[in-house]
Amino acid sequence: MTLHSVILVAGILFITGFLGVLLRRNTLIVLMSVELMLNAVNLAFVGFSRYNNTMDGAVFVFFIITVAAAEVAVGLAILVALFRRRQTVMLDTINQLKD
Amino acid sequence: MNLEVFKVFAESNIWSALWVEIALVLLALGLLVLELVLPANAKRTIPSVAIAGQIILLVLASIQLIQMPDDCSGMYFSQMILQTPQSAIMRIFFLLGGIFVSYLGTVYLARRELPKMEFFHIVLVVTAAFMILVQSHHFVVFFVALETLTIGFYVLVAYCRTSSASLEAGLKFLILGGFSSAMLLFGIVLLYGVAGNPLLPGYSTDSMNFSNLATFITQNPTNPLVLGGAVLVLVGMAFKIGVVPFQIWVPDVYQGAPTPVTAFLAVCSKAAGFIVIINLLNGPFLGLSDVFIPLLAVVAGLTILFGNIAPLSQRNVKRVMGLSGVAHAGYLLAGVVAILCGSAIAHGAIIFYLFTYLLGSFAVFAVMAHVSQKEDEIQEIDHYENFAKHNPFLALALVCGLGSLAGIPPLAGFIGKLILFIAIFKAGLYTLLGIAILGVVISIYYYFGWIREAFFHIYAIGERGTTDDREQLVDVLKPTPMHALAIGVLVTGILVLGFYQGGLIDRLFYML
Amino acid sequence: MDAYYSSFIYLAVFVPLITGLMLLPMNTSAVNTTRSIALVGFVVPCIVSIWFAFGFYTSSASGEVYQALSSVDLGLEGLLGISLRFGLNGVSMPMFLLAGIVGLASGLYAIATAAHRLNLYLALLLIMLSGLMGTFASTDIFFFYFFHELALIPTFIMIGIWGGQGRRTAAMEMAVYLTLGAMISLVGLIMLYAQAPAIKTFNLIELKKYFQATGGATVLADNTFAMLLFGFGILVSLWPFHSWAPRGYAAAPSSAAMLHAGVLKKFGLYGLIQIAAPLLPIAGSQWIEVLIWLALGNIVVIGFITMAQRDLKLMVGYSSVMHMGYIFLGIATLSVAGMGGAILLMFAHGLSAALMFMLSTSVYRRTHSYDLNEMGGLGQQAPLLAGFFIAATMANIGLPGFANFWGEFTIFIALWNQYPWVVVPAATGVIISAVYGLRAVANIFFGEVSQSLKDYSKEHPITDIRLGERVPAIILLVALLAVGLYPKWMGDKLESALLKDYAKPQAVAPANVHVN
Amino acid sequence: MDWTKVFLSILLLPLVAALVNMLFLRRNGTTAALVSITAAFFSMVLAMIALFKCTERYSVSFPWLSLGDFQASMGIYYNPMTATMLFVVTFVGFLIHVFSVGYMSDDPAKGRFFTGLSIFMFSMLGIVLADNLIMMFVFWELVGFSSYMLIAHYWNTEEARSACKKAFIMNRIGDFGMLLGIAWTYWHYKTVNLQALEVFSSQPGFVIHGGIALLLICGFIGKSAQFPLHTWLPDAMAGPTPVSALIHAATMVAAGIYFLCRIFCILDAQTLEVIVWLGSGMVVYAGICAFAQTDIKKILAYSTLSQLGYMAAAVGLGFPGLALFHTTTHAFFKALLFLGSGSVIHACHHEQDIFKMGGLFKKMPLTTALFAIGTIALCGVMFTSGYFSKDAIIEVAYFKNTPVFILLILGAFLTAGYMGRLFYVAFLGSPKSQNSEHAHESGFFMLVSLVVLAGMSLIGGYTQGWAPFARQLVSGELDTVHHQIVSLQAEGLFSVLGILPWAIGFAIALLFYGIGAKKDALQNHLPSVYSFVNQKLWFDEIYGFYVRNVQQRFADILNFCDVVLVGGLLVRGTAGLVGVVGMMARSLHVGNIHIYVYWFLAGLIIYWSFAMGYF
Repeated sequence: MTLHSVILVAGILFITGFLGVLLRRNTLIVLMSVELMLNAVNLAFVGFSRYNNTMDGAVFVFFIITVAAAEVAVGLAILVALFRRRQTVMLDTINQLKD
Repeated sequence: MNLEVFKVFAESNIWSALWVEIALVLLALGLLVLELVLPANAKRTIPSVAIAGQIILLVLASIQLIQMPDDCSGMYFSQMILQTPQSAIMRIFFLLGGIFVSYLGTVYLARRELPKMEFFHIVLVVTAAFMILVQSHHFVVFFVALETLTIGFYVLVAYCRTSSASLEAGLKFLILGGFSSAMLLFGIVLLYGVAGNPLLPGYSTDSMNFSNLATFITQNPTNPLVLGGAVLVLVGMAFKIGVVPFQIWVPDVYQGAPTPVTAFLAVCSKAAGFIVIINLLNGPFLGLSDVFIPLLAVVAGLTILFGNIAPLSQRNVKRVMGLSGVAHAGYLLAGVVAILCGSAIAHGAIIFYLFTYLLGSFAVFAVMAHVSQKEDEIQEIDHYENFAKHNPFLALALVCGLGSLAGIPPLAGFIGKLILFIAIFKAGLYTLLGIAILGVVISIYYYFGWIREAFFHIYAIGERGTTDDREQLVDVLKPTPMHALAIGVLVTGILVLGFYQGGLIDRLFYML
Repeated sequence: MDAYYSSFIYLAVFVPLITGLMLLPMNTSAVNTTRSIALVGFVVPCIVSIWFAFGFYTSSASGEVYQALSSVDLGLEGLLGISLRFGLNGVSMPMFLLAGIVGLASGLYAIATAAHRLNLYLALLLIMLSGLMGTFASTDIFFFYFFHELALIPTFIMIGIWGGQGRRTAAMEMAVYLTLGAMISLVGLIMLYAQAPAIKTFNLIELKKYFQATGGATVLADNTFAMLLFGFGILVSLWPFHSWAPRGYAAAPSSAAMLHAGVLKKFGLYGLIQIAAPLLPIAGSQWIEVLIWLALGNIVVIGFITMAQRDLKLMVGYSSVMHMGYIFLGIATLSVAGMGGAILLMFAHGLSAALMFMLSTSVYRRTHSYDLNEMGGLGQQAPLLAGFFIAATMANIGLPGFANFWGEFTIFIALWNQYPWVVVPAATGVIISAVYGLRAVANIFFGEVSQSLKDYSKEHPITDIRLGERVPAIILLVALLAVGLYPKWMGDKLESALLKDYAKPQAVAPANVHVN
Repeated sequence: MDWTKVFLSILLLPLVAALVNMLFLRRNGTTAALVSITAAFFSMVLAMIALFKCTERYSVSFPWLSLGDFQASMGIYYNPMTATMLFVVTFVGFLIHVFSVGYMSDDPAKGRFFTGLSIFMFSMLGIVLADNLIMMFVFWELVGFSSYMLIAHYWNTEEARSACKKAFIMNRIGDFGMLLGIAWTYWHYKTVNLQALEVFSSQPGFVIHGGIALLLICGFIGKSAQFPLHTWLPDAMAGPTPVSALIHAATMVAAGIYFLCRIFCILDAQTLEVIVWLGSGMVVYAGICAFAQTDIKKILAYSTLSQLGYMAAAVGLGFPGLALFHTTTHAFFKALLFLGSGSVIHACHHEQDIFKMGGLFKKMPLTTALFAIGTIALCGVMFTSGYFSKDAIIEVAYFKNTPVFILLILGAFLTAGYMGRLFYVAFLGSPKSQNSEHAHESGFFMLVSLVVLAGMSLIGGYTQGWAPFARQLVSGELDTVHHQIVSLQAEGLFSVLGILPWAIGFAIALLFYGIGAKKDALQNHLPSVYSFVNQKLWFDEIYGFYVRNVQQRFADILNFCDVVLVGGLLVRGTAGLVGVVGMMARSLHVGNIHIYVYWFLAGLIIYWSFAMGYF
């Protein structure tokens, strides 16, 4: 595996996540897509870390994983609370705040 | 890597350098403990403890700042933390912000059945994260601090669990924030990867350190990965400070968030964002100035125009404040461009502007917190009809705050704008200055419209017309003595800084 | 001695401010206390300014035209060269005096009115007065601007709260429009500052020395002058940037209109005379042609528009816009005589415009109408008011004996030397202003009592002018006559200051300026 | 004797009186009258002392305003002209003050009236004494103002309301030209001092600038009510009669002539030509117009216009001394006529229509006799003062300009015609109304002034009796005229012409109108001629049309443009446009996260392409 293929996969993952956020209507899936983007970054970090022969990229991955977990936790909590109020998790319907 | 290296690293871990942040976090933890141990009727004191603790820290930090020699920069924690006079000054700034947010929190929570302690806890943690963020000299610390405060903000924005608006704002902020974090991270990883590439000149093994990155980028300014990474980082930060076109989320989130959180977002988050942008653009990305100056100049101009034009017909004051915050971000960004163009005073001007912005914004948000009804997101300008008649003191604070934000002499905001505009002029950004002037003029309309609503209905002169004696539409929370004190401090600060800038100016412009 | 005298300037600037701030938390029912405190705030600047004008200020033989200089660093000196600098010269002295006198007159008038929330009303007026005194006493071009804004903001609020019909829109229009003008002139001032990097100061005296030594025939100087000209022009209602003025004044409560139209509006003109023209004479001469055309617009176009007004207050407002044209023409000469005439006319117009605004409100109180066509015969019930009104009108249309005459006359003479063809349309203004001024007098006071006045006076018996209106009117009239009868005492001080700024040979004016 | 103090006292005494009256005596009319009369009296005494004692030209000047190139001063320039006019103004003024005590006895606003008179005296004396054009202009405007205030004395009447305005504005139009003229003089001749101008003009190589002269005489045209600004004078009769006598007959309107004489040295030939034709045209025009008037004061007003025409013609023909001579005699007899008419009006309870009077010679014989003296003096009957002054002017015209000569003779004829008409209808015959039936002789104050003035009207023309200094003014010119006439051998002609016009005029008037006519014969027999004359060549109509339909329309259109285009479209339109953009910007916040993500995508692409240099 060369660096290029690693980065290519990471890029594809990132774009997949990006498109997921852009196109999916279910908030859960959108959250998952954001996680996918973060994981793409993780992959790239590891790849670069390996290729550059430095450790800090690999260490950074742990921070990202932690942060992503926290983010998802908060996200899900909000989502649950919102679902209780609105009975829906569809993004298109969550537009009370506008104009 | 041998042990010697780690020893050197360990020796740079001077924990006392971070005493304010540590104290803040300890205070936050202390609040948790208090919540557990205090009897139910004594829990009312928790906010006071939070505020008192912060005030003590503010005093101590101020003493440290005053006694600090002019050349006091230092790197700690394996060059991950860079302390400069700027970071010392920003500590004061964030502590002030934390104190006023806590104060606004007491006003806000007084009317609502919501958990009390957690709010102050998170505010303290986020405040500490702000401080770390502006001291960070390495992308790891940078990212961790940034995410700490961002996640804290997700919670705070959605703090009012009973309100679907608050939750919706939290969700929007979370998705968009997560999205932008991902972009920021992708930028970081690109920079990390390319700057650690041993095939390129100026590469470094510690390529996430800002100094090393700066060296590298100066030598490879046209590398597409460098450009792509820098742009992605910039986009991530542009989201935080809300400049065109990443300003679009601002009004929605500001409207839905509880008023104290809106203030926190508007003031501290924006300030931290700008300091980081300055650190980045003036540090690692200095080699890309040729690319970024025109880009940021255009963005700043558009931001000023958008931020001032969009609130013209807006009736919801929280959205008005959000959009006006966008406009202020535009002025500040113009100041950032001025720094890049070599204006000597622009840096100090931005920080001074941030201070005046803090005072003005908090004065307005304080009034808003008192006016806010059960539905916090519905705060219309109409609620301010006859406001001055029934609440002269709050009305005074409102006038001072809005006037300062609008940049009207003799209030602090005017001095801030003046120095900033001189800096922009000296940097030769004439078009940008023209747009900024135009923006100020347009902004008079909505700021003044708000004042008009509060004042103009009430006392018609006996000469013609009749006295308009309508009652106020909404029920305004009367300020307690402590609240009045806080508002008084803000108003005094606005007025004093308008007339006398001595101490702050000296610290700002001779230390930076 | 400067320190001793300058302490009185501080007194004149800050006593109104402090008394104004003291009034803010006053109880609305403590009317008498409110009035006494306010009276102190109005009287002190007036006494100081009169004392300065007569007692202390004599044209100095040593050649130093500024007196009572002082400087206090408020934090920006090291960074930007901004300090609170006060001082007076022959140009600022008349303006300082004007502010003191009109301040006292409008203050007395306001004290006598029965406005709701009198304490707030008087407090705003006092803050305005403080700003005015500060503007004209500042020798720092930043504080010159700063104090102007300090005076400007209360105007909007006063119009908004106590104004008449259309006050909300008028206040808003005025606020936005004048902020535009103020911001443009602020940029102009910053540009001035930036052109003298060697001295890095907002100190006017230093800047004058610097600019006179170095000259400044650059594109930047040219643009600076344009910024100042149009920025100030908006603030002074230079045609066609005037539309805020009549509407704003029509809605303004009388004391605010008196101070704004009388004194505050002179800020821009004063800025041109004291700052823009002496510092940038060459750039100035490039813009003269434009200025002359616009000033003629003020005189002729606005003059005719004034004739078309049927509402007394709009008429007074437009006429105040019209008279700005003469002053601009005086400035356009860039000569000692023209500038001196401009200052004299500014002084005179300040007093007479204030008087006109005050008296038109007095008329309204008695007739409850501003409609000139509906009025008539008021002179029978209120002969003294008629007398004052006629005197004010005569002052306004430049009758000799009132200070206005010397201003206009000097300007015409000075203008003839350089642009004789401009004097012809400009002088038609003396006819135009007579036409509308006398028509107003005739319609309001002369003739038979009109039907609507009869109807109104059945329920509200008409009284002649009261003491609270008489005293301010007399103050203003005496000041007008003092300069009108013997202008030399003011003229000598003016000349000594102007000669220093404008004594250079006229060769700086390019020969290719043709206006006809 | 310190003449500066004397002249200053003459000038300032009335001002002091005016101030005292204005400040303290507004409600105490009788005392106010006393103060004003005292001031006028002492002014007169001092003027007389000066007339006889001060036999040198005298000048003094005080700097008044100095601003760079602009130097204004106030000063006194005393020469024979000044001496004569000082005497005339103070003397006639004093008598009219005395007359007013009687005439205004029942007026509630006496205080205001006497204040006005004193201000007028001050202003007029300022014109007379002025040593430079700027000072003259100052007082020039001030007399305009006092005239305005005095015309507006009966301010509740509609006539006064429009007349005072008209007088002031017409004067202002004249002053407009004068102002330009002064400005031009200032820079062209480098001085506005009258004495300096005289000195310069006598130096060789001095060229008079015609444009300046033409502009300066605008002041004269306005003040002396010459064509085309003459319409204000008849209307000004709305003021009290003493005012008409003092201001609109004897002194103020003559100030225009005085001004021409003062600046005679800088009037060029063409300008003089203009003045001649203006004057002689007015002589005939006003004479004709007088025939259609029924108001006694308006007849006298047109007569004043006509006489001013004579004076103007004299100046235009190059004989300023004669013009001032006629000014002097005219002041006496015209003041007499006006005061006589005032006496009549007062007696007839403010009835001014001559066709409602009649038979007054029985009720008020003394007034009638004095009025008759005034009439014959005006018509230039032999050996009255008018004869000397008017004939001298006609003689000048004879040898200088024949058409003018014919016009002036015609004028003399017309004068006798309308004065005859006035006298026959108003004084002779039988009373034609209640008011005239109950007429009674006037009181002491009024009659004493009339008597004195009648005396002066009779003897004022004998220049041999004048003070020697003042006579210098006329004696030289009279001698010149005499020599010319002698050399042309026209003495015989003039002995006839001295009688013929007025004799024919009186006779025709007698024949045509008859004694004590009840109706206007001209109106009855020749209605078309009457109405033509009554239209006065439509000047009022033309001016009225201009004001209403041209000036006011133009003003309204400009106002409309200002409100709609500048205030509306430009200012509020811009604001509205920004507001619309604001609403559009506001509507971008649709609230949908997907849309916001698209914004982010767009932003990313834009930033990136900017960074890559695609823009």
